[in-house]
Parts: sequence; C-alpha cells; structure tokens
Amino acid sequence: MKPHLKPEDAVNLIPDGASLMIGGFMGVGSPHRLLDALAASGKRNFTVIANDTARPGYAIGKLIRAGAVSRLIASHIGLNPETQKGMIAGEIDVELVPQGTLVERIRAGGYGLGGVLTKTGLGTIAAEGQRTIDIDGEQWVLASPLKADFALIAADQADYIGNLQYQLTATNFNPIMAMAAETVIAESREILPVGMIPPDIVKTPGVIVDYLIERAA
Amino acid sequence: MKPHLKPEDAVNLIPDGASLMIGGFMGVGSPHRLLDALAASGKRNFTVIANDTARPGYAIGKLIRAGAVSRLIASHIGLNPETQKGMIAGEIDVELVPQGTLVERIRAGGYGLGGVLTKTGLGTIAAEGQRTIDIDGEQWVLASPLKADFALIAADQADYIGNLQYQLTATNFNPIMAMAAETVIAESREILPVGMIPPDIVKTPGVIVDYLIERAA
Amino acid sequence: MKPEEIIQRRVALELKPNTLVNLGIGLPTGVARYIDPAAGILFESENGIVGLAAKPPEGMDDPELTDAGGNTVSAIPGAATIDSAVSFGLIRGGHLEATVLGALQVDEEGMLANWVVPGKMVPGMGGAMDLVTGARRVIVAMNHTAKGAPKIVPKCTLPLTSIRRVSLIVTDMAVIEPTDAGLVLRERAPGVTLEQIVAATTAKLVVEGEVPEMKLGVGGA
Amino acid sequence: MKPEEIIQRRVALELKPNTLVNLGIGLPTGVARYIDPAAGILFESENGIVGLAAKPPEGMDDPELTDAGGNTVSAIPGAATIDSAVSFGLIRGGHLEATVLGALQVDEEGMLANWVVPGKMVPGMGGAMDLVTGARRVIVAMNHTAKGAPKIVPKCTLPLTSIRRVSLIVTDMAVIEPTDAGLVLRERAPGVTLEQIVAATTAKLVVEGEVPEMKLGVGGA
Repeated sequence: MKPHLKPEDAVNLIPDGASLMIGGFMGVGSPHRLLDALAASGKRNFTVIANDTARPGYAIGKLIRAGAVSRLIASHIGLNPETQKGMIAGEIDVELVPQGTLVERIRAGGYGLGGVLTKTGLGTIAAEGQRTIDIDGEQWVLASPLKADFALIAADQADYIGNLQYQLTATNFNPIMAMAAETVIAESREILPVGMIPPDIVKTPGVIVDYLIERAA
Repeated sequence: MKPHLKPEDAVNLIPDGASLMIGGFMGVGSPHRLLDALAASGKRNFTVIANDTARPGYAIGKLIRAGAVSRLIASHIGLNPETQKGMIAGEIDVELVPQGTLVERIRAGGYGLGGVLTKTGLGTIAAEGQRTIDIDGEQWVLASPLKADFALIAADQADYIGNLQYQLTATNFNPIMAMAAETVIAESREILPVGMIPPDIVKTPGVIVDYLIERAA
Repeated sequence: MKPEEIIQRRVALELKPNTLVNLGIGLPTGVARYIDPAAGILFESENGIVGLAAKPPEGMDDPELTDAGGNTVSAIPGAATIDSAVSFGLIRGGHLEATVLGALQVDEEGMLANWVVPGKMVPGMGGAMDLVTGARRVIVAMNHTAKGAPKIVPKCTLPLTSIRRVSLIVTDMAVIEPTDAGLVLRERAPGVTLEQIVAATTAKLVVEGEVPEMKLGVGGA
Repeated sequence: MKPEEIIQRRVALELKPNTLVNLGIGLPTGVARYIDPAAGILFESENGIVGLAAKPPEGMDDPELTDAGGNTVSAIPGAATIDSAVSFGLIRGGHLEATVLGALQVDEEGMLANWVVPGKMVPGMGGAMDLVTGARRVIVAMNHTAKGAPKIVPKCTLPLTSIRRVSLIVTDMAVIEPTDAGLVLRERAPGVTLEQIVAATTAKLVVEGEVPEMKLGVGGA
C-alpha cells in the first residue's frame, strides 16, 4: 500500500527550490488540492515544468500569484498575465518550449533517452541556443531531456497501490510526468481497493507512484 | 465507417516487396487470420519489422516458412530456428535490434521524430555502423526511425470507425506500429458499434486505421 | 455576411472528408459550423482529444472535457481521448490532414508568424509550432488586415512559427496560395476587386488571368 | 539442494521490498518462488505487464497473458498491462530496481556477454541489452561453470550485452561483486571451499579476509 497523506503533509516533503512537474492543461487535470496547499505553504523558489500556468490565481496560477515560482518551463503563458508580468519584471525566468517538444522532453527524461530530435522550432527563435543535428542531410533540433524532483499529478481513479487512471482531457501531461520525477505525488478523485481498476485501464503503474493524497475530510 | 475486408481481400492490397510492421510478441497479439492469408497468397520479398518471428510455422513464422520474407528487422529470432537458418543461408537479411530501441524507432517513425538516442547497445556490436552522438560529454547511440508501407495489427475490440482497444500482453507493439505505417490494417476479436468503446479506453484512434478485417464467416 | 463568416465558410470547403483536422482557438473554431456532419471530418484538440464537438448544452458541460483553450466542449460518438505525447504524435507524425490557424503576419515566401510580438505579447507558442511544422496542410484563416494594416507582407518582421511554408491563406478578401513563384492570388471574396486586394497587401501578389470569386461552404450553424 | 535452487534462494535475498524486478526466462524465473509475498516485490515482463505471477491453474490460462518467453502466466491483483514503449520506458528510464538474468560469460571488469555466440547461436538480444543498460541493479544468476568450463573469465571473448558493469554475480558456488578493484569474492555456497571456487574461475578473484558462507532465502515453492 502506498503512503497516503493530507495535502498539507505532502507539501512538507517538498523543499524550497525543488523542481516540480505539474500535470494539467489550463488547470484541467491539475492536482488542485495539492496546489492549494503548496501555494499556502509559503515555500518558494520552485522550478516549475508544466504546459501552462492556467489563469491568474487558478491551479498553477496560485503558485505564480504566491511568488513561489522562480523558474518556469512551459509552452504557453498567454492566459495568465501575472506570469507574463513576472517574466518581464525578471522575477520568473521563463523558458518557452513548443508543446509537443515539451512533452517529448519530459518523456525522454522518464524513459532514459538522451534527447528529442524534432523539426518543430527549427530555424526559429525557439531553437536558439539549441544544437541542431544533421541526419542524412536533414536538420533536426536536439532538445534535452527533462527530469524533476517531484511530479505533482492528478488522476481520476487510483487504487491503494498507486495504479492510476485518467479521464478525458484531464489526462494530458499527467502520465508522462509520472515517469520523469524522482518522487511522484498523485491526487485522485477516487481511491479504490486493489483490483478495481482493470489492468488494461491503468495508465500509470502504481510502482512509479510514491504518495497518494487522501480524500478530502 | 472504415472499409472492412475479408483477410484474403486485404492481402490483395499488399504488393510483393512491401514493408510490413506486424504486431505481436511470440505470436501473442499478432493478426493471425491476416497472416494466414498472407502466407497462403504466394506473395513474397517482404521486409518485416516485428519483435520476433514466433515459432516455426506459427504467426509470423508462417511467413518465414512460406519464404515470403527477404528482410527482417527484429529483436529476437531465438525460438524460430527456420528464421536462423534463412539468415545463415543468406535468404533473409536480418537486422537485430534491442527490443527497447526497436519500439522507439517505430515510435519515432510514427511520431515525426528524427531518431532515438539511447545508451542501449552502446559500445557493443549492436551499435556497429550506427552513429553515436556526444551530448555534454556522454555518448548516445543514434538509432534511425522506422516506417512501413503497412501495419498489420491485432486488437481486442474495434468499433466501426476503427477505434481500437487491446488486451493484456497482446497489446505490445500494436498501438505503436499503428502510428508508423502508411496503411493500417487491423484485425480485431470483436467489432462493435461506434460509442461502445469509451474514449479513455481507446488506445488507437480510428482516424489512423485504414481497414478492418471482417469477422470470420 | 460578416468577414469572419466568409473566412470560415471558405475554409470549410478545404477540409477533406474522413480526415483529422485541428482548428485553432477563435476564428478557426467557427469553421466547424460550416462542415457537413456526414463528411466524417474529425476535429482534434492538442490537449488530447480526437472527435471534438461543439459546446455542450447549458448545464451539461464536464470540466474535464475541454479544448486547447480550456473551454468545455462536447465530443462525437466514437471520440478518443489521449495523452499529450500521443496527441503530438498525431500532429508531428503526419497524421493530421490540416491545421487551421490565425496569423499575425504571412510573407511572400509563405512563412507564418503567429505566436509572439517581442517586448509586447509573449504568450508562448503552445502547440502552434508543432501544428505548423507537422500538419499535412497548413491553412491560415485571418482578416486580411489588422486595424487597416496589411498582414500579408513582403517579409515577416515578427519571429516565425516555422520555416515550413503554409499551404493556403484564406482571408475576408482573398484566397492566396504560396508557391515557388510567390503568393498566387486564387480567389476574390464576393464583391471585392483585385485592386482592393492589392491595396490591402504589401506583399507582391502573383495574378494569373481571371481571378474568380470565392465559393463558400453552404452549411450553417 | 540443487545448484539452481541455491542460486535462486540467494538471489531472492537481493531483492528489495516494494520494488520492480525483471526475472529472465529460465533459471531466474524460479527466484520468484523464494520471495516473501508480503514484501510487495512486483515482477514485470518486457512484453508489457507489471505484476506478473506464477503459472495459472491448469485450464485457467489465457493465451493473451504471457511472459516474455510466450508462456502463459497469471497476475497479481493490481497488475497493469502496458504497451512495449511504456514497458521499455520503465526498463530504460531507471524505474526497474533489478534485472536477474543468465550469462554466457562475465569478466574481471564485470562485463556481461549473454546474447550471442557468433556463427553458432544468433537468437537476438531481445530485451537483454535494455535490461542490462537500464536496470538500477543487474544481477547475474548462473551456474559457475558450463560443462566444466569456467564462465567467469579474465575478458569476455563473446560479444558484450552492455558496457555497463553488472552489480552482482550469484552462482551455485559463490557470490561475487564486480568492483573498481576487480571481482571481489563475497560468499561461498554451503560446503564449497575457496580453493574449489578459484579452480572453477579463470578470472582473478579478490579475496578480502574470511569469505563467509551464503545465506539462503527461506521461502519455498
């Protein structure tokens, strides 16, 4: 059985300055209770790897508003002006990455691959400072793998040993991030007895999940 | 609705000399009816990309026995002495690839990536003739993407528009290969009305499947 | 007919039956209104769904079923939901027939700039770079000018989205196809003259003989 | 006790509770018999399952649930089935605590050769190269000699499986740990003398003080 924690106790596992992969797409499929507790904790100086920062004060936007993020690797911050302000003010060091490259970089980190070779961004400012590799006369951007200290992910169903299943467009980055972090903390809508999620429905095998968040009291 | 064909009619789509990705692991999750028809068709000179060639006269082993395979890219042929004999006799040009690299090469082909960077095989004869890339002082084998003219895959459930679901260890290479071929022909244990496979259970979206094999008469 | 409806109806005619299409948020989303539902065109959204459909009935929306803008959507029977890696595998791997998206600028070489105005608007590229690099066809759907300023220019001054040439530009004034020979003016919007188009375009346009009037999709929301 | 049982019982002690382990086909598979079921060790097979269990009851096997040798297996409650890409993501990505596999040769540098005898046996490497390169610990489980010929040699003459050093060698005679200082003899099998081990090994062994007798796992099939 996996250790199960209240959000505020899970947050105690996370030190200032940690790197965090956070699941979700505009807050859909983000671990909201965990993010609430993290934003309230006063911890800071996080590196956040996520698709976006949602909207001001919502989901990852709570961490932004709390001033807890000093570095951000994301594909889109357009719907959160607070992130853009933080970037322009030099308070948040933002690296913008094409979304398909971002998810592959995370996957490469979790899958033990040395990098991602993609045409996306080739010849644009998104590839500045990145190496290009010539393969049989074709140019490819070489993007580096991403790993993190923690993955904070959200699932639809978990079982006691941490198997996870996701729902609809709340899936997004969650199963990929679960593979790429040293410690995986999963918040789930339901927590079920072992055996209730059929083997073919499990998207994240429990063996890579370290902690579950308890249901709300 | 996807075109649905009898195995012997599906085989008519496949010309001599075609490259074929064939799902399955030791025959588990292989499209057996399609392979039966293909072996019986007298067509030949195929390039086969598959994990293995199963056992003599079984699954992909039928194509080997029929002398239909002139080139093979696989990770394991140890349980099919007929494949080994064909290789030693110079009748089958065999490229052996580590299994994890093989599946990533197929994925790279289907996902529009320029190659795979892996430590697997580094410094061994499996990496001979392959380029290694130095990334920040670490060496990685650069393995090339694989694509094919046809993917012949097996599913547990299909619906009328080609959405596919797989079962247990019959999943293996099937969903990865479905992404990497020009034409995808899927054989399924069940064919169901649209809407009967929940969206989260679909592993291969029907839009990339070209033909379904009809149920047996 | 409003300018955006002209664009949407014209783009609708470009989409092939039984293919996978991504419609950008905003004006492109409305293209779906003018598609024959029997054509079997599947819409996908990069956050992970194949078979996206229009906004759900009031009170029936699900917060875990959204488009790439985070707006709740519905889905067709037979929809499939996928993770972000598979989603971009479809986009980057050549499985997406067409992407329809807006532009800040398009230039004589058919290059597109649509994701950043340095120092002013830095939203991030989201999925746009993958879409423009990976889709089999890239269709730009936009107003011909922005506040009177031409958007089809000799050379993009804004950072490019991709170095891959777009397939077609559809505006409220014209249909333009970037080719090796330059931007070929293919069609005029109803009631718009060649002179008006040229006046609203700083890029050089190639005009070959008569320029016919646009056909427009006949479906309706 | 049969030689293979000694090996299996000794390897069983190496496996940590609540971790993911891959057991190779053949002798390594039998290690599972000597594991405490309460330890929460999860077995996986590279064809795509986490939570593999022993052969099913006669007549209850399912042809679509097999191990990497194609043999039908059962599964624990809470098992997960995955495609080959995810399966090797677990293996290559450092999520696999240990792989236990056989060897043709292991040498003084701890290099392993276990997949090919050129010109004689060319089965292909299957998942072995990924397992040996990616697992956090690589445990070689093999008979000390093959038909009397030593398998622990100064330098592998057969092609290597990986250039990564294995973590531990467990045979029916000894437990040996490859280190920067060479092959350190850690334990003797019950009743086996130091001299017998040295005589059956062409590689140089490092012996530091007393070499204790192996402990053996107490579980039983």
